[in-house]
Amino acid sequence: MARQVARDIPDGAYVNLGIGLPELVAQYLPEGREAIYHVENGLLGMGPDPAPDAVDSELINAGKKPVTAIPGAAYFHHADSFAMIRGRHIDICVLGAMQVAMNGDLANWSTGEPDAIPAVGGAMDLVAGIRTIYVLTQHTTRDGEPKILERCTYPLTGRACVDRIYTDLAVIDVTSRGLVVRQMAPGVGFEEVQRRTGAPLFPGFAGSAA
Amino acid sequence: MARQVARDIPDGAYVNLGIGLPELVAQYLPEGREAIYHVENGLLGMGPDPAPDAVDSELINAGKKPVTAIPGAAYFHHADSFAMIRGRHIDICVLGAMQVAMNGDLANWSTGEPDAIPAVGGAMDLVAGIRTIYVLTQHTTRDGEPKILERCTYPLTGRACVDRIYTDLAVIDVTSRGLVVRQMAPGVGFEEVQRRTGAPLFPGFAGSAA
Amino acid sequence: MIDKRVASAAEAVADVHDGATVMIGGFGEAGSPIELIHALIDQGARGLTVVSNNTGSGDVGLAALIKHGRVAKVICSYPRTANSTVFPEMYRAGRIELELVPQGTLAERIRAGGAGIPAFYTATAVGTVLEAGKETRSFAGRTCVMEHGLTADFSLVKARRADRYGNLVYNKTARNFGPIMCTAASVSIVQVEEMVSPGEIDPEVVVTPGVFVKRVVVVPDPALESQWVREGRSYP
Amino acid sequence: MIDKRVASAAEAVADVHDGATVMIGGFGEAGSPIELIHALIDQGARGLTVVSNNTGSGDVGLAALIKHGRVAKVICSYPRTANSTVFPEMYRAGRIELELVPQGTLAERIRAGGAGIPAFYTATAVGTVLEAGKETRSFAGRTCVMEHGLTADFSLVKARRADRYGNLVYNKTARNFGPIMCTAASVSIVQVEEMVSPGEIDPEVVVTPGVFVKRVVVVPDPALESQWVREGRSYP
Repeated sequence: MARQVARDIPDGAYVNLGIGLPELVAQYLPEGREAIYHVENGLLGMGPDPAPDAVDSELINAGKKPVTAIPGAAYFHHADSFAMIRGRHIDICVLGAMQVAMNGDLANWSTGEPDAIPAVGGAMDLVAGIRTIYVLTQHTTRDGEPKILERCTYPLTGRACVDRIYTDLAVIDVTSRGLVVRQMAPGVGFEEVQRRTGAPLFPGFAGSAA
Repeated sequence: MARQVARDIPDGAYVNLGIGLPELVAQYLPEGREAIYHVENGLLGMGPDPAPDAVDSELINAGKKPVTAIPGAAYFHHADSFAMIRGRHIDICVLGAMQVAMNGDLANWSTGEPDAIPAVGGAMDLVAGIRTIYVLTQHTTRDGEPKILERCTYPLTGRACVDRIYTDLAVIDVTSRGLVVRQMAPGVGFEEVQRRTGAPLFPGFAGSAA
Repeated sequence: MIDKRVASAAEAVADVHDGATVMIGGFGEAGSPIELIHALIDQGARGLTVVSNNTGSGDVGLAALIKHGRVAKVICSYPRTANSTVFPEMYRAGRIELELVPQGTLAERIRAGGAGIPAFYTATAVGTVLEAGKETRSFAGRTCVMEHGLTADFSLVKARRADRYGNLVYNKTARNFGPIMCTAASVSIVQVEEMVSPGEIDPEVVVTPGVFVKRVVVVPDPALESQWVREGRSYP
Repeated sequence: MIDKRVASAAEAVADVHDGATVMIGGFGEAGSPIELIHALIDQGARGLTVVSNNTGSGDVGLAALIKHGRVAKVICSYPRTANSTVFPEMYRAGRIELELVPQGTLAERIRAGGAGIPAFYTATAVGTVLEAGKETRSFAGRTCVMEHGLTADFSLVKARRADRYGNLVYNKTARNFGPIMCTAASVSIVQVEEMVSPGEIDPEVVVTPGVFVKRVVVVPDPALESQWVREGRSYP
């Protein structure tokens, strides 16, 4: 999945990778392409994971894991960092999701349960400020419930913000005519993807009649 | 006059000096005091005038004259510089004036004549953002007209912003009960100051009965 | 002569009053001014409103300040992290108030407070529960919410190096909220690992100009929050 | 590979279209990207809206761009300076429009534009003629005016040094409007005296991170506007 996302990142893109699965994308960028990774807690130019003996507790990513900085990186404070996000300077954001709706609504910060500790971090800033939002997620919950729905039931992170969804089953575009399946995992058929999705899908992959 | 202003700058103050007469204040700061001079085009810690062979066209003040930077100075961009001003971080501003009204209104940017080229620079930001505004000016115009008036006739820089006026004749405080003369130049009497002022004055200098 | 150094963390926070609003720097432990927070615990001020991105971890630093019942309210973007149990328990027990703010809006509100901007508009949080109760307005067809600048009585910040004027440089991503919090507090208090002479920090590379800093205290070898948590230590 | 270098100033400004909004850095001649402005004169785009603190001096640089009739409107805080005759003449003749903005409001509007803030409130200009036509609103008893963020199609900026990613450092008070103008334009074009390899600019001292820069052109020995004016030169 992460490899699939990486293939869709063009040369020269500025990219913000969310916590969790999306962190894996950087390592799969195809040879010959260069992307610059933005870390919202104040780094442009995140490099590969540090060697165990090169960990610096003051050089971390948004998930608070140690990272490195490439030659040509820059550090800056939080307001400048979010000015990059909110001022539409970052090209692509790859985020995890709890739920995605067929109109591109995203819920990825809270289940809304009464005793949950609400914690939003930078998610709402990312989806409001970055033009291209890719969601990278398992197609269903651990219990097999669909995460892609007609409407989100959890509190939203942002409205109509998701452009494309990458799951273990398929790559799905959010379009004005609905959710369009662009690609499926090896051995997976359209029917199966539809069965495990809580919203209508349209076939739109190469060779289909859509 | 500039010496008089300098005497009223406390140790440790952050001070912005306007173009013209106010620029002279820095050189009269009494021994043993340290003030930090803010230059709104991006320097905190202006030093003495440069030697002729040390002039740098990229190190200038708001009047576009070459200056120097002290050890411990800092450069920054224009938004950060005016954040210092508008966020109330600079303690004292010393400005020139075309007119000052008895309520502290200041006019120092335009005569309002129809063919004048309007040019405001940072004056409105300075008077809106800095708590203590000192005006340093000749008491009257070159034609002998009073500059201290009941009401300004020129377009305002800011309303009720001036705290104290330093002229060649007197030091005058703007107070809730009106203009109070705190001090007069050697050989100058209260009557003379009043005669050359376009608004009522009150005596308030040491030893007066006010 | 201007000299913003104070002798100890205790002296630096001595005048924090009950009910004060205190901004506390850091993103997780990176940039968290742990010695200043511990001095504030010792000092005893109560009923604080704390502005900080997180709520601390384990039983040290910001988590310990909260655990000791000193904090009435937090303004925060992410009040739970790995090893954070203090805030969740207090919050569920209704013993602490939370104002949840998106991280970028939090940063911009602090920056605005320091820059004399009372309010601004942003598209962040539009159409979400965090829009509730806020004015909205459309600009060029885009709905935005109005957000207010944030200021504080004190800020506690960690930096790498200072001079006596209070000019600061930071270390890597520990910079995070420090520079903006210094601008937004009436009294900003900074712990640094090292003092240098004026001029040793090149004027071109100063991150926080001294005008934004009131007090500097040297803590040459600051504690690592994560290490204390691993070791099961608590404060005091 | 990311490489923002372009071969010449002419190439850098080739796509500036008629009617474009162009931010031009500099405070007087300090930071004025004179070679980029001259390339824009050669390029020929007309009907420009120029955002710049001043309007140039003599008959070179920004003043020459205006003199050649390329500028329909300036958004500016101080459109006259010593040796500036071009703008005053055109303005009196009604041949150029002026939007006069207080310098701090101009800077904040550019910063807001770059940071995705469509509008903000400030106390500057309240009670003056520059308040006219603007919404006002009171915050904590203080009247403020609403000001809008400024963005541009292009910005022309001068910096000291860059790497291929577009990371920039500036020289002294020539920094002025450069960093914020880079953030507020769709295409920011920067002339630098020197290119260095990635990493040669310490990540701690980068002033403009490369994400804000689209094109960099090297002008090793830029002209000094004041010297050209003294010598009575004009451009072209």
